[in-house]
Amino acid sequence: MNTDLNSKALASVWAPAAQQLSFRKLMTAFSFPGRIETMTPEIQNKDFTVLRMILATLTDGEVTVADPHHMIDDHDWSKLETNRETPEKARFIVARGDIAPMFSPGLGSLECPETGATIILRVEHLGRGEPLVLRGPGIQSVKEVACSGLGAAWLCKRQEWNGAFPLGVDMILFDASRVIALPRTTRITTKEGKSWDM
Amino acid sequence: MNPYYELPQDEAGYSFGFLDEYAKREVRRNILKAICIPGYQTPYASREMPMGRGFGTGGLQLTLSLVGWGDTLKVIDQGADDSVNAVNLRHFIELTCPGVDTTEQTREATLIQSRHRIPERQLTNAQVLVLQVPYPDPLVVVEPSEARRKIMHGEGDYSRLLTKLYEDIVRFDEITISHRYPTRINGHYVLDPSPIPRFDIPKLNQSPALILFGAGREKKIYAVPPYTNAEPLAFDDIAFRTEDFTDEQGRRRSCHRCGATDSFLDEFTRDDGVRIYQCSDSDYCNQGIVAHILSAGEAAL
Amino acid sequence: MTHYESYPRRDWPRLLLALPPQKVMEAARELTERCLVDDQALPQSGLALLQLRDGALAEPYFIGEIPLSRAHVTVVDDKGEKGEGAAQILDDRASLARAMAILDAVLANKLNGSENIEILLEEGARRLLRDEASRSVILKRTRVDFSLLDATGEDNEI
Amino acid sequence: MGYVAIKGGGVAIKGSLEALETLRAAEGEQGVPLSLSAIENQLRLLTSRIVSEGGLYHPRLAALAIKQMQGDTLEAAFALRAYRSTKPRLMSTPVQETRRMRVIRRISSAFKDIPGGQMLGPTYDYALRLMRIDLADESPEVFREIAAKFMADTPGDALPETYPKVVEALRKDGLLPEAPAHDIEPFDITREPLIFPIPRSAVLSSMARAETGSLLALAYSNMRGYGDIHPTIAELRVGYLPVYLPHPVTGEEIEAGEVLITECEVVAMYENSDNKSKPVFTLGYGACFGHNETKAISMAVLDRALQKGMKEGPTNPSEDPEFVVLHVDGVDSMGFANHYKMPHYVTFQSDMDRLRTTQAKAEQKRGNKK
Repeated sequence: MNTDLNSKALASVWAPAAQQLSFRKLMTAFSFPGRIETMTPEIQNKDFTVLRMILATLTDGEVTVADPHHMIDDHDWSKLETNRETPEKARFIVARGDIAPMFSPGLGSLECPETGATIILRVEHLGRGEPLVLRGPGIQSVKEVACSGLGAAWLCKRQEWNGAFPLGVDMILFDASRVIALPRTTRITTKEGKSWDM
Repeated sequence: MNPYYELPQDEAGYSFGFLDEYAKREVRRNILKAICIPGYQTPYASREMPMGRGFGTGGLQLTLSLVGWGDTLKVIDQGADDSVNAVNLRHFIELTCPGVDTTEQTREATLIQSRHRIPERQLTNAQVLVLQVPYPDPLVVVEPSEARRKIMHGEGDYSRLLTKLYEDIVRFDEITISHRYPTRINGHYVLDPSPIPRFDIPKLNQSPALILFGAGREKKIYAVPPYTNAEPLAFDDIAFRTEDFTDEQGRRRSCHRCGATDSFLDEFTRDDGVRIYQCSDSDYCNQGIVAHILSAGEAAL
Repeated sequence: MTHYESYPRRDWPRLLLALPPQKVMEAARELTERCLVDDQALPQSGLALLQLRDGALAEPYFIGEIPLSRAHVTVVDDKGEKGEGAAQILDDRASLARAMAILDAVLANKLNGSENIEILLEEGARRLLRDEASRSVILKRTRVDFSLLDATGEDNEI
Repeated sequence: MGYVAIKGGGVAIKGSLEALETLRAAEGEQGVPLSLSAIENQLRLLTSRIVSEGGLYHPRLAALAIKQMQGDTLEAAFALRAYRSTKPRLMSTPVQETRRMRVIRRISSAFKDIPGGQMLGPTYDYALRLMRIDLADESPEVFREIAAKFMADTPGDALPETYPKVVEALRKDGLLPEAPAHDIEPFDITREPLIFPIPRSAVLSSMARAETGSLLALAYSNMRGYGDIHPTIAELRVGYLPVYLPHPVTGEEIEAGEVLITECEVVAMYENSDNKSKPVFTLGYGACFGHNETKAISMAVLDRALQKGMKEGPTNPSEDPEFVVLHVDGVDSMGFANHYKMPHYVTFQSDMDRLRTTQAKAEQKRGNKK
């Protein structure tokens, strides 16, 4: 493999090769809920943020994005060529984990559960903080992952939204360099075995 | 066309992975949703590929959206790397994805595209298996309307499919489904596992590797995530059974080439009329022979 | 925005497309030697969905795709005059679209060199006229004359 | 050993491709390779089929596909479709109005006196299907004279390029329902998956790139009695549609080029719909790239049949959108028919296992009975 060519092709979050790599990390994260994936450390320039990488990989003019907490700047909006939408209708929602959700995302329908939203949630730190205990597809028995900066309100709401499978929302949690994914099938409890059902 | 028009020769040429980036992004979004809703057939705008619908275009679109530098790809058809269709697909991927390595060894592959078989060697959680699917919906046999099938799937209502299986038993005293055996994923959706033999169905259950299914003509993507339950539909009194490879004396037949007694076997009739059996998975068979030679060598020392 | 008097800007691409593309490319190349050309957007070649309105219920629908190339440039001529131009053509050569965008900029803004392009337009018009004439002949020679049929029905045999 | 039936695929594929190429050039010493321009012009109706079934108006690429695929229409349309997958989508055009079409043929079987008149244009309708043996040995000189001769003596003034649409006149007379132009975003079948029920725009798009013979067969089933459309052609037109796009700088409409299309509206009997409004005729619409009248008429008949099926529920296959749309695409259906040629050793092995088990059980039962 030509390493020069390789590093050049990976130099920008907008480059197809970088998005392919980033997608594979996201796919691994969704396949193994709770597994921490480091997003493209190959990209070292200032262009790189995890959020930009996720959005560049998954969104374009064919989908809609909601940004209730104003985390995407104007320049990125124009580069992404995607469509702004309210959190109620958007296919992707970008939000902060430390602010309680004040909206009801789309959960899909019985016929088309895939239209349930993907929520991309910024947390403070993955691998440090409150331990979450995960069970479900993609997890051999139990998986523990620590996370800080994720309000309990999010986990309560998530439980409510995902109450009637196949309807529900899928989540990507990200910090400064890493992600984990929580598909709607993942059941979350605390270390003490408490669920988030309230 | 304008009489002065000339086809551009220098402005032609294909990009990495053949598909344009928008097409790949759409496939990728649907792969993630398919993983999040195990067994659900996610609709997508399948693109035309330069080989026929039915020749693995669904699997190919998945592979082209997944593959990148650093991947090692294996392409098999009927278990073999050099089946005509596998050769053709591998050639196309090599042509459009420069820098991607290919292999014939299951062990070395990061990405495996297959038609009709799951490799015998257990896959690892660092591998992804892509299966080509001709008919994605197991409910087609009992309900022709897709709109109604989607509701049945959503409600997890498979009573008519079970009735169909039961009628089979009454008529033939045996479930007659030979391959594409309807399988329930994570306790909800029943999927068509593509035309793999029943022999391969147990490999879906709690598989360490992600398994993706692509139906190009029917424009569907679905998945069995790693470590997920996959149960073939069956009844308490009539169990699900895999293909029977025992001979008249009740012994498990073996591969005439490598001697394996735990693999799915192809049946051949020799010129002299004698029926012989051989592993359908060519890499498994070759590895078996290599192991024999090695152990024979050790014994001789 | 000043328009060339004899042919409106909306007809320029049609007139230029009636010419052998080498002529358009050559004219653009000559201009590029004297002018500064800056791409406002990268010249692109791809496809466009063609949207029509159906004749029964007046609903829009897509009949299929067409090849499309487009370019958008700014040109500064050797006298320092500046102008913007663009082209979108039903063709798969982005290079041709770019050449036509340069001609568009020069003509629309009467930059230095626009006279030569006017000559090209004239030539394009002549060629176009020939094509149109052949279609007109088809119509004229195949028109069914019902009034004639009514008056002298028997004479209207082949 | 020699029992590995599937070994050696790569070598065979290479040989097969070379055999194909050899047959393409089998004329030998007298052979002259076909020029793309000859295919595009002399086989213009074949080229027309490919641009419409391929879903891409690119007659030169269509000609290349015809040459490469040795005249197989399904394969050629297929090549054009695959080519599309590699090209980025730059835009969807604003709505183009077909009354701006520069016609070369325009007829109506509903009225003889349509505004602007009827022009037969180029048609085989009244050509006798007798073999013209003189074409077997055509001299190039005479061949090149044909067009010039036709153009030579044309009396009188030029006729207008564009003509009003016949249905618009019928509407003015109150014979057709009003159809106010509504600009709902049409369905894009190349991107959005078809989930039934689908909007009419998806049905029209699917039929516009359908295989001609498949459309004809389904439309014919309706005409023969599995349906009751009984159409009359209000207007059939063939011509060049100018495509207008907004100029990126000024925004004004600019012609980007033109596209040859065939368009047809059929009038069908009125419906005894609700009692409130007055009864009017109903319409079916068909259109496709290129010059292909059989396809446009078939599509118009099916459109009318499907409108009925969507409203009242289908009573015949030609009225069922799912049945029609999913079975008229040439590329889909030929791909699937051909895939049966691929190896199915594993599944067949599995089939044999089931049959043998069932046979054994049946035998056992018979034995028990005895």
